[in-house]
Amino acid sequence: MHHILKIQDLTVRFDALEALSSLDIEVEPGSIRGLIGPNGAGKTTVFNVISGFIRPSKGTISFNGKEIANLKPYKITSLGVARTFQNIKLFGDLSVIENVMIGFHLSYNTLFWKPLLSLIGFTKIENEVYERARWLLDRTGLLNFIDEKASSLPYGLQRRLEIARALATGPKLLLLDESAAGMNPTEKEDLMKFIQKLRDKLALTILLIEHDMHVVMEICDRITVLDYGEKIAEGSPKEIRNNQRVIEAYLGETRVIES
Amino acid sequence: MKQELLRVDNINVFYGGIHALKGISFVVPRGSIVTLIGANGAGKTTTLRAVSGLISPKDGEVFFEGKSIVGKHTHEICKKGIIMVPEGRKIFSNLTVRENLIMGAFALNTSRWFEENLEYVFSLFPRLNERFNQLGGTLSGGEQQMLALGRALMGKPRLLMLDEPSLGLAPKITFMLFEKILEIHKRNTTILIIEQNAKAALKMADYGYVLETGEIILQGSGQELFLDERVKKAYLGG
Amino acid sequence: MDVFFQQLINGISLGSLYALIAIGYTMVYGVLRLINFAHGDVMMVSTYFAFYFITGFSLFSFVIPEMPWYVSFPVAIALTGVLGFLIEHLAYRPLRTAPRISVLMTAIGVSFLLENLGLVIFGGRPKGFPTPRPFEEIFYIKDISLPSLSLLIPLITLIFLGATFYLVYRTKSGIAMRAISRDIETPQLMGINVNRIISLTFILGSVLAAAGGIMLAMRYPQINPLMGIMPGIKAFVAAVLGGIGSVVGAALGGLTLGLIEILFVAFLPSYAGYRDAIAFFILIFILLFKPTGIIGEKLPD
Amino acid sequence: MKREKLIRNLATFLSLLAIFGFLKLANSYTSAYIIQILNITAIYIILSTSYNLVNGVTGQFSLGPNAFMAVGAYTASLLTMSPAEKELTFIIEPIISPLGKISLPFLPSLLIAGVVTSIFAFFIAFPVFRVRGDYLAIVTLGFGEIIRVFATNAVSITNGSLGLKGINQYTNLWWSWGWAIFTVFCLISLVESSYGRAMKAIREDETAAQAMGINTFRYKMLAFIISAFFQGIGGGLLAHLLTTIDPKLFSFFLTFNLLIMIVAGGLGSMTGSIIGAVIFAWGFELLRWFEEPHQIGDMFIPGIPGMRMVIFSLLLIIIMLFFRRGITGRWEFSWDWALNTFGRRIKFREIN
Amino acid sequence: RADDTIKIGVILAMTGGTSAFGQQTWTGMQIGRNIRPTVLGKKVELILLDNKSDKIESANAAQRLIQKDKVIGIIGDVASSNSLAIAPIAEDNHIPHISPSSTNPIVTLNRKYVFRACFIDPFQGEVMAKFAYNELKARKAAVLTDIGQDYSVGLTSAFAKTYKKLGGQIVRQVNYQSGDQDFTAQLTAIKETDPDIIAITGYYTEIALIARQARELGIKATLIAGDGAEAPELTEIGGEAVDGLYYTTHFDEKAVLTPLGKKYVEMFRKQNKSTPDALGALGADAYLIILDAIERTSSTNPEKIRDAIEKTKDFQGITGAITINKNHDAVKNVVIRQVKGRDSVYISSVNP
Ligand SMILES: Nc1ncnc2c1ncn2[C@@H]1O[C@H](COP(=O)(O)OP(=O)(O)OP(=O)(O)O)[C@@H](O)[C@H]1O
Ligand SMILES: Nc1ncnc2c1ncn2[C@@H]1O[C@H](COP(=O)(O)OP(=O)(O)OP(=O)(O)O)[C@@H](O)[C@H]1O
Ligand SMILES: [Mg+2]
Ligand SMILES: [Mg+2]
Repeated sequence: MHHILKIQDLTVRFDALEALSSLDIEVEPGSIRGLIGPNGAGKTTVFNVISGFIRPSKGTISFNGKEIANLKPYKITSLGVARTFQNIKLFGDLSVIENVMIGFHLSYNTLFWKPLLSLIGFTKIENEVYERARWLLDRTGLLNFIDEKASSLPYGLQRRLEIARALATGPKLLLLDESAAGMNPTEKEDLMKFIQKLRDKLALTILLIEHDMHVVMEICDRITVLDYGEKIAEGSPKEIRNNQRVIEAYLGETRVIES
Repeated sequence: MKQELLRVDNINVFYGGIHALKGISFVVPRGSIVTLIGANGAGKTTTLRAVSGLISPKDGEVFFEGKSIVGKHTHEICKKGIIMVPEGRKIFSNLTVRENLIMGAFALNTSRWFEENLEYVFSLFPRLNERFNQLGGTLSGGEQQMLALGRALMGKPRLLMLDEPSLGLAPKITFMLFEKILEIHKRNTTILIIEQNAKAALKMADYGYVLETGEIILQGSGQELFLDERVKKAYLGG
Repeated sequence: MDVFFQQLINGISLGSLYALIAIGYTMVYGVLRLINFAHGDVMMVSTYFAFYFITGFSLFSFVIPEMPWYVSFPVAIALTGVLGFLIEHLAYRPLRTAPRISVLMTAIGVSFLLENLGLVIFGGRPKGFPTPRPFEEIFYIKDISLPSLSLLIPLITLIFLGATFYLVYRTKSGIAMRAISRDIETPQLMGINVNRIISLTFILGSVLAAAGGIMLAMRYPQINPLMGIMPGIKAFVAAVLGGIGSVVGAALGGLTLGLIEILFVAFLPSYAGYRDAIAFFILIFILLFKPTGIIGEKLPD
Repeated sequence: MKREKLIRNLATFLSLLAIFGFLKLANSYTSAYIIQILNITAIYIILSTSYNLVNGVTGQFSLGPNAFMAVGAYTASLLTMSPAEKELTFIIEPIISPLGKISLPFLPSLLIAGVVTSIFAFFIAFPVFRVRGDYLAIVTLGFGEIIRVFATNAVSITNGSLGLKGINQYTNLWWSWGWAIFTVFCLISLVESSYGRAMKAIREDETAAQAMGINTFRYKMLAFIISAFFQGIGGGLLAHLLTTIDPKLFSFFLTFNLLIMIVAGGLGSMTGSIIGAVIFAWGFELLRWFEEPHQIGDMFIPGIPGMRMVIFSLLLIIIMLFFRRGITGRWEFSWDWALNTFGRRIKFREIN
Repeated sequence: RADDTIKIGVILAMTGGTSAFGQQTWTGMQIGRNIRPTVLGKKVELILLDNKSDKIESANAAQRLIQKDKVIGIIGDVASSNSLAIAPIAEDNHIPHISPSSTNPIVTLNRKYVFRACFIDPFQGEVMAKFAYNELKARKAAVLTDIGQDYSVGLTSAFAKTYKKLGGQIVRQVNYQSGDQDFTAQLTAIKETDPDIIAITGYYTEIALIARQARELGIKATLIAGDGAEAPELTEIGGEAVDGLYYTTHFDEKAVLTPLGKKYVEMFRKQNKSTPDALGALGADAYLIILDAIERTSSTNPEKIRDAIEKTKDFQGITGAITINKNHDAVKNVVIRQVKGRDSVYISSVNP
């Protein structure tokens, strides 16, 4: 079977600490994959390696059959991998719409002398970028904040803006690092619907890190569980929910609270 | 009625032209757990910032133990025993875990208490002990959140204000956290908590307030709110 | 061989001086992340304080008599501490929540102000600094000359380095200083009086500048209102070379810079005109391999 | 939509015409003193706006424009100076061979100066952009100093500290303002394009910018090179205004002056940079008042030499204390704004 | 009112890097004015503009003095680099311009309206070399040059040329930059060659420190310097280390002193309680040369004043009998003095 993302024998070391130990993950196109595990298990590190911000000590990552393990982050993004950050990284001083317009950078990258030569031509492009950014903001429910400074948005909306911005880069694979954090259950519900719609409409593959089991169990097709940099389980939500190792390491007696 | 520890009286807060809090009033009785819930952007964080003195309200009053604390410096308010765990961790990334914890106890002068409290924090979050000399900035998101909580506990709070403490914590830890919060509460610490996991928060809380676009639209005991249809629909996810 | 040792001693002496000034520089940087362009000028003012106390002066109708160096120097150092406090209070504190570049700009403003007030009040003509007798001694070992200051300066630098290191890494106030450098809001939530800590830092930074300034004035006994500019820049280079924000780094950077300058001129005397460029070449070269200086902390973002 | 654009273009055209008319008048009816300051103003505008591209828009704290200006000024001057003049000037060591014989007209010399400066910027960009933040500041400051020291020591190319003299005074209002308008036009188009947005993204958060698919090195480099080109031109224009240059002119104080213009004007805003440049050019002349003797009633106040700089330093501090983000903040002039602010009356009239 | 005052513009560095020299010159020039406050029955007004030690400001100031203040002549600056920026403007406007002490030959080169009140370096360097070789019998000389000062570069070049021609050997030539404070590396390198004399061609600010460090290192060679050494600060800073240093300069009280010179020394002593310095005396001379010219032509017409300045012959100025030669340099005696204790003693005079 074809895998859009194939991670093999991935190892990441920070000085003495082995954050990831020969990890294998394979993701099918068009699926939603959950990545869970206790704090410090190495989930964000997986994202950092896929998106090129950390170089692996060992191992390979292939995206759509292309090896990306040692490419620069911008290159990986241009191949169709977008991500959000656990500790939000917006362009704080810029407006909400500008944040998203920057996301469209890859698709509207004219030669730089062009705007110099013709103000008229480039205004046309600008209008198009602007309209598409508006459309995205509308979908993510941020239309009312279009001219606000990104840093002045409340926490939950900043997370949404990050997703909108990531979508603007036109990804095939979307990495969401705890995107639902800071949202209340109703808002999470909306987000889940939105993510599912993305997958269906845009044929996106989504890899998401999330600590809210309700969200994870609901929308993920498959779940991978990490602990201390190693994969301790992988399977359907149902399998994971009842996996004894996962309960021990991660879920604890959560189920008691949930019910 | 229980004696009130904190009383917020009709405060208005503006960010430039944005009217973020529109005359908010509420009370936190001594020895209670009070929660604020509301949608993104309702003004929960702003409320806590106003209490801790990080922003000054345009008008209105804040009383702690009957004395007005409006307009006081944040560090003075902190010394009175109001300690806040800020939204988004805000740990000192260039300091080690140890140094972060020392900072948490900055206002206290006894080293005996420091040792004692350190043990307590470690029992709560053993992970911090493992990472004792690692730089805060290189911790994982969840570890940072633990550190932020541990740091606040180091300061021996009388009113502990928590802004989304469960953010980014694994379910097992979250569960434990809530237990610990109850435990801290039993040790005679009053708690004001913002929590997106409204279910858990309302279950714990003696009293709750619901905020919407800068106004309190609903209040009641934790139980009452938990059962309220509107709250269920809007904040508990149907 | 003698020549080499002589040059080594020259280099260590100059390097320690750079180090002493750089420590103060890096300390202020460590707290406010502010490239304090006024540091060299504060140092300049301290030498004038010392000068006027040693030679005596009259202000309005008060006549201050000449004072021995062991009175003048501490008084001058203390006054410089006060100056540092005032500068911080008036020019930097109101900008606590402003962008970093704005504070940098006022630092440039303060630097210009001190220089130009100096030019108006003290005059642009240099003054000979009356080096006290005990510091003028010169020892000779064979053909190698050892001015007592060349020995004293490294010693004083070491003492100040130790004290500063202890303060910054071992005391609560020191940890608070480093905490403040990344985030000015959160430390307040821990009950830290941020303004107090910052004042303390500036006072200490200025005291270090004064100590460095007086050593400089005795070693090169010529003072003028613009004398702070070059040592200021050199201290900045030294601090960056070592890894800005790191106290030990600043000392190492200063020493390296001084040694390289001297050895370069020593081995290629006819290229001595390139001396200042060499300092920067080395700096750029080292930063190419260690982008955060010799022992610079890695900055997580 | 279309009509608005027409109005905007018309407004741009009319204001260009107005500037042209003003310069024409200034040229014939004002004194050489005013013309001198107007020339300086234009050169400062070129320098500050292009410096702002790197420091304000891309957020890279460079302290190296003095190096670029020096390269530009020396290149342009050595190209336009006549061989005879060069021979007379180089009295310590003769000028190296091909340079001594070349002599080109003004425009090609300027363009070559700009290109040479850009090439220089291209090469130093590699070490410069390996480091960040304040490290970058010191590295660029270092290149500025290296160039100055080189100019002092490389006597057979630059005539060392004796400097160059007898450079033709080609710079006049048309050249200086022509280039200033061209520079501002180019930079504004750039900043408002996707390129400008990418640069701003780098300023705000470099990591996030990379995650948006922005090749951060490439854009920093681009900003650096474009900025260097105009700074080279600015240096060349300055040399052909003053008719003499030497290494001291290009000390880091020159950089500080530009920094003051862009920060006090409002870092990141082209409007701010222009305002900063104008204030700086005229302000220093106005401040001379503080050094002149004054007769106020019976009191005679003798002039105190040096007071001007004291007042200037105080003003700088005060501006920064009261306008933390500079005079304009990040505000940018636009016709839309102008029309919204002043246009209401016009619209009203239209309806009537 | 305008008719009974004569306005002379002065451009000097009162702030910035060379402000020490500018301030010294201004002090002397004011004493010169107190000696002769009027000419042709009219009061002379000196309008001082600070140039921040900067070229751009020098040019602005020159335009302003000519256009706004309508001066009939300009004096300034010390630094040749700034004089070079003033000169073309004076030239274009046909206003006489005298630099008090810019010794760079290219300042007056090919200029009709530009003069200087001092001799140029080649003559002084020659005198230094001859004195060193013939009187001091020094055969091995080391030279320290301030590579950042055209004055020093020029003086070194002239000194070395003559010295070598006489048969002397330059055993080591090393450079430094004004503002440096540590010269131990250069001096240690010099010490190795064991020279008879060390020629230091820079300014007193560095000479004093160099002397101190040389003595600390145990260098016993005789020191010799140019007129840049002359200032009371030399002994104040240098202390015992400069004892015995020879330097060439413009005048001495013990040598035949002109009546103006006597008066100047007396007034200077009274006012400043210190020994007169060379820069101040040259400043006063520049002023008096213009006044002398005005008197001789009995006119305030700048053209006529220029012609008269050009014809200055044996004017009994402060620094001696001054004649302006065809290159517009002042031709006058060079005096050699030696530092003894806190003072300097007269050794000899050399006629041009
Ligand atoms: N620094 C700021 N500048 C301008 N507006 C701000 C700023 N901070 C908050 N706001 C505005 O104030 C309102 C309340 O924000 P606040 O952060 O208190 O919300 P919240 O209830 O904590 O939301 P969340 O659950 O997302 O954290 C929002 O509309 C927000 O846009
Ligand atoms: N740059 C670094 N230097 C040293 N250690 C690091 C670095 N980055 C991460 N680590 C460590 O690697 C481990 C894995 O971190 P990671 O951020 O991937 O965790 P995570 O699974 O995302 O956890 P969380 O759910 O809490 O966010 C942690 O223990 C962390 O302390
Ligand atoms: Mg994580
Ligand atoms: Mg919030």
